[in-house]
Amino acid sequence: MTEIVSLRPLLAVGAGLAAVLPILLSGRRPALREGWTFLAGAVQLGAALSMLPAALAGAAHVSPALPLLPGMPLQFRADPLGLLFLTLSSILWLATSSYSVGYLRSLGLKHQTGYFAAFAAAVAAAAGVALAANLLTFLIAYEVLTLTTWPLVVHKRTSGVFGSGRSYLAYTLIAGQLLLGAVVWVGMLAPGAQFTPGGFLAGAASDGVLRVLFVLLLVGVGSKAAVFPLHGWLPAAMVAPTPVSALLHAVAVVKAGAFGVLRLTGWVFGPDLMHDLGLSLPLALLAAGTILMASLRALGEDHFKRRLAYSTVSQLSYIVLGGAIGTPLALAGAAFHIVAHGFLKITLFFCAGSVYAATGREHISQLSGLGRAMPFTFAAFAVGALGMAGMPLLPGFISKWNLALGALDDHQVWVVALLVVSGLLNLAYYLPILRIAVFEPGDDRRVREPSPWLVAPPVFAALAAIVLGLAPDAGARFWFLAESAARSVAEHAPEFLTGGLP
Amino acid sequence: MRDVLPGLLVALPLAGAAFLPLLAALSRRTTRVPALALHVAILAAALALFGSVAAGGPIRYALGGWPGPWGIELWLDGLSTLMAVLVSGMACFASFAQAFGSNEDGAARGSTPLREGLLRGALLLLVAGLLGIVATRDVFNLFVFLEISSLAAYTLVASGGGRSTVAAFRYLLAGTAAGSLYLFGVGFLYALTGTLNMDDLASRLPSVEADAALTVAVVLIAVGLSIKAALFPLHGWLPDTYVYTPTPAAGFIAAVMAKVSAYALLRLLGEVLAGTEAGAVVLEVMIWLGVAGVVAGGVLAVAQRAVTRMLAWSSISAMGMILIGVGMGSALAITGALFHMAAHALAKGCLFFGAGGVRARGGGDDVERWAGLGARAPWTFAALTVAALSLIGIPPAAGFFSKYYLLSASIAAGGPEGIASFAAIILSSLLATVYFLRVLEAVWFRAPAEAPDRASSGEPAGPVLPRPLALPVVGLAVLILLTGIFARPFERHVLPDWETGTARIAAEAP
Amino acid sequence: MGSTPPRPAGGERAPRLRRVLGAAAFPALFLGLVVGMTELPEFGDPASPASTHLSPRFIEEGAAETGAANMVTAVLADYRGYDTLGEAAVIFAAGLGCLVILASGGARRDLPVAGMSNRFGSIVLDAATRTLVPVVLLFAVYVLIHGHYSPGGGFQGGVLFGSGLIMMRLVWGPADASPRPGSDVPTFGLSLRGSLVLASVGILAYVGIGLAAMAFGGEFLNYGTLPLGSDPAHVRELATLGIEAAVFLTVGGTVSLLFDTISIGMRENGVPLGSERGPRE
Amino acid sequence: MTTYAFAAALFALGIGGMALLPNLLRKLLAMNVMQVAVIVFFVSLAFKDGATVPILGEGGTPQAADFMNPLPHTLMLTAIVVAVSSTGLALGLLVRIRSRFETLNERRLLDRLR
Repeated sequence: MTEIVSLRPLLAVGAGLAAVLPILLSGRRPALREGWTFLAGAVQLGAALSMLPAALAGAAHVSPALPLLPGMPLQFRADPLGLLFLTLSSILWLATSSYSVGYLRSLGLKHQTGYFAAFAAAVAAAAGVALAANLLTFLIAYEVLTLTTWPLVVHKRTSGVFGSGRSYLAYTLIAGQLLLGAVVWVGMLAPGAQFTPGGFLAGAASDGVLRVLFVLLLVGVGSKAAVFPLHGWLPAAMVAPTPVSALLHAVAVVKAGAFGVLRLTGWVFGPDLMHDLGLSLPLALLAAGTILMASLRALGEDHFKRRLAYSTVSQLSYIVLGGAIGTPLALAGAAFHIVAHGFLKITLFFCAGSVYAATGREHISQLSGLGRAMPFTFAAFAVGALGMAGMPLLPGFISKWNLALGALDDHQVWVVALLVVSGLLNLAYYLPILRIAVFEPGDDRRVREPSPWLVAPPVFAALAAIVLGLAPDAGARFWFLAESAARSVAEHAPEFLTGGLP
Repeated sequence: MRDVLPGLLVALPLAGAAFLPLLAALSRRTTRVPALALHVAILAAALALFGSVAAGGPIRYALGGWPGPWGIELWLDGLSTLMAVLVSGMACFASFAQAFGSNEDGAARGSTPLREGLLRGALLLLVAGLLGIVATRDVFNLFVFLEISSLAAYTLVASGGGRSTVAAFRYLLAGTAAGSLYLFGVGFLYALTGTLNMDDLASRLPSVEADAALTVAVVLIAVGLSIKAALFPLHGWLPDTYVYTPTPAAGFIAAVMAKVSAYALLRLLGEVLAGTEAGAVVLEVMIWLGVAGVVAGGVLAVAQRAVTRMLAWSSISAMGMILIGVGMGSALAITGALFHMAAHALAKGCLFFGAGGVRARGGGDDVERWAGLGARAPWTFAALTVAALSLIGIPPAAGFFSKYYLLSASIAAGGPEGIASFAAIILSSLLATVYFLRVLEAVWFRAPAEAPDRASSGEPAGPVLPRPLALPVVGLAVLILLTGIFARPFERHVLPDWETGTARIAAEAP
Repeated sequence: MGSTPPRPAGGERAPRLRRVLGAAAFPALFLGLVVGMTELPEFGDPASPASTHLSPRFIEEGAAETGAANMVTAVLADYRGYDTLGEAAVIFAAGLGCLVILASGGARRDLPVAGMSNRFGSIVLDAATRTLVPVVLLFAVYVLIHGHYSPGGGFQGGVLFGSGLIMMRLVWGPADASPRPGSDVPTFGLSLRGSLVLASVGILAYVGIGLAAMAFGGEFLNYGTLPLGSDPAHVRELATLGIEAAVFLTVGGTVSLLFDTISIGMRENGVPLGSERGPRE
Repeated sequence: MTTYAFAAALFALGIGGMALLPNLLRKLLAMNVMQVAVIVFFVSLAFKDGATVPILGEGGTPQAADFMNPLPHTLMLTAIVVAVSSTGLALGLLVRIRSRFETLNERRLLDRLR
């Protein structure tokens, strides 16, 4: 892959960071403060899109390296997978920001300045995770992400919220320390620890050491990806305001974890080495277990946002599953699922937040009649729910279809069955929401759609999801990026070229 | 420049230490400006020396014109000039903070120009002592300057009155015992080799055949310096001393005192005595004690409610980490140890200034007193947050990099001690997470606990941290971030000097 | 005292565990030291490394190189003059410390009057002191100057000088007290400020001589470069006398300072001069 | 050897006293004993059979064998001053402690500090 040294990756990462200070300083003028947020989001998106042509031509923008540690610089590289995550998070950041404006104002929440500042920093950190060229850079961005999201999680500042915040930090910081240990170790074994398609650890140490390393790294990234049994913080973190939940689930945190799993399997170890070490199947089974377990928990959950949270736990493990299988189509499907889940889940969270903003209701059993009172919101919700279940013509279908094909390439038929079962479970916990909202008679006739700030973002996200479902390569070329990322891994793992990439 | 700077480095602080009390006693005016000017001049000399050594190699300076081993030599290489920069830089901040006087309970109190001048003299003496330790190439001279720094430190500790005098007395007993143990060890070395010069010692020691005597000498020196460096379990003096020392001095003493002793340990055990069998054994024991100290310090820090006491225990943990690095002795480990000295000095100085300021608001320094302060003084507490995160080891703060180096060194070292130190360092980060985030949560997200008398009289007048403390806090936080990012001098200048200076330490290229 | 374990019942002494450990540890320390000492060169061995490595130069060349017949003075003030500067700084640090701890607290804007609350004066002491003090002070100067040729030097002289001052203070009381009624003895004594000035000026003079050597192109404290004559040994001898005088000032001032601050502390804090009340502990 | 052992015994006694004696003033005295032990040790290193004090007499070139080693004496002059200084400062501290807490007994002091 040809590399173009440029400052654009730095611009993409720095836009959010640079916005933090102006946001903090313009706390008394809300319009200006939010203007900074939108400006930074636009800059980040612009930087991401400006690097797209190079990626289409098979090249990558690389930032100058800042030497931090011997052989381990701080460096950003816009390879296809990173660009995919970056573009996604900048689009969704803009959507979430406009939603945040409406949400915070309609609920009159306090500490809005700190909120927007932390939000910008968190997105910048997510961009850093996306573009990290090596493990050290990844680790740095990953830790910054943890810390900048903590204020968002405890935004309501009640004693129960502090408990959730501590639980969040306990999971993510402990995992971060294990990740630190693992990164140091990898850095000793393979100087530079630069992400390489197909992995760079083969032959670097004995099998036992590599397995230990894999477990450490997996715990490090898996806790943010909410892989069972490290998912406990995610439902607890639902105490945060809804836009924060959207950030956690769709834009940054959980996505960064899942993204990290893909980097780990495809770019650090590589499918070959994972198979040789016998790590693929256990990881796939772990993902499968997470999918089923979380789906069952979602069935029994009446709290609206917590049900969505369990849905995320389940959906994110598709990505882990794709990484574990490691065939090109599976990887492409997994990478695309980052995008698909991003758009769909943010739609769902926006809807849940709108319901809360309009009615103050947080439980599914209280939703009766709201479907008619809030038609746009629930139309968007229906798109999101069906897309999650893998309905054709929506993006969730594309990722799952490729995942299934990739699994068949590796002769793992059980994955197909798992996908079917999980799709049914998805329907089983999403459709009742729609049924209650649309068909059960409502008891409150005063309920109306909330302000346009709260309606437009979910509708936009749902429309975008539909477009992506019909033409996955439209606009930001998400499918192309996912596919070329997968191909780059496959090119280094020839014996897995059993399945045909188009 | 090269032939003037070393002399100035040791002469300036001594002259200043005598000049400031004189000025204060005669003029009865504040000595703030001359003191700060002196400290800045010393820092400038240290920086110039660092640059000069980096450009032109180590400097040997024969005091009085008598070359070693007959006279006393100064030896300035990357390592010692780095320590000199650290000491004199922290002293600038402490000198600035000295405009803030506080009594034994930490409550702010006006200080008379006279007393202020005396305390400024004591700080300069402390700096003189520490710089002397850092620069000297003579084992007896090291003892003399160790005692200068100790006596000045006792003075500064005891200047709080009340409880701080008891803490100072206990520190004095421990420090004098440490000095005497060290001196006894030097006596053994002198009896065996007839010399006091470090280079001469290193070259004459291999021909010494008295193993038992040599072992006794090495152990005496190691134990003596380890007491000063607060190596677990010889740390008993540290918590009370750090807690009861008045704030400006605490920020300095907690930042650099123990580290200079760790530097002396590194110099003597890692370089001069490295060829001896006993030295190797002592260094290995030091790794294990360091591991124990890292864990014990962290656990006890978690158990504290008072913030300054928590910081003190955290220092014991940090000293454990530094001594692990000293004990391992590989290039990576020494880089890590040095880096941690710098990172920890900056962060601990910053935190002690901040904690002292909060304590001065009255009501003790329980974590509860920190509640809601972040909203009232966002910049200062953002700076303190940076310091805390650095100690936890969150990138890109400086503390992350020192942990990175030390972890790398543990892996490279391998064996049981490598594994133990690897685990201990990770564990210490987790414990630091627990005890620092408790404070940060209070600072940023908890509502202040309103004292009844305060609620009626409204908010207390004045800033949360007085200006003499707030500026150092912010300045140090900036340095913490910069140190993390511009860490290359550690590798580029310090290590090559160390390696060429001592062919004894096997280089382990990463 | 968060880290202090709870006190066992009735203990005025150290806890039992510490006593037992201590009782075992210190004989062990003694034995360890002795085992190491068996391997040291024999006591008085003229062939020991200590006697053969560095000291021959000090003994054989010292007088020629530094101009001091007293080899201890040669080493102290010249070869290892930097140590001696440190030594002066140590004692200055102690004086400064006592000033800070005992005589500059509170809202005091100036140094307190030196001296104890009570004087030990009597007609006999008064007469003896009047005779002795001038002799002591003069002898102090003699010891200082003669340090080149006989046991003595700045420290010894300084301590003697300080003792003379202390003797006056003991007998005649505070510096501001009026002369004894009916006596023509003038109250003499250095004020606290005077002592501090002496001590500081001593250090400054010492560092100043060192810096002057640098100004003339030598290393710090390299007296040989000073433009005091053509014979280097003689120049060094003169400079050595200068730094001995500086040490004399510092030590004399600090000794008096230590005595005065401690007596002020006892006077102001009401600490009795005798032992602590109550039975033996 | 006897003088060496004497120094070792003094040293152990001094450190033991510092750790075990209950009264701070006695601890201080024990500390002095410890410091003196080191001085005894160094000065005994300077001794040389058949040599005299290291002060040059009239005439003649000095021979190393004729004079004691001046270096340890010099060092110990410094060590003595260090001992004096730390004792002086410690006494100052004790005056303050005594006036504030009205005891120098370590256990009682710790009780009062709690």
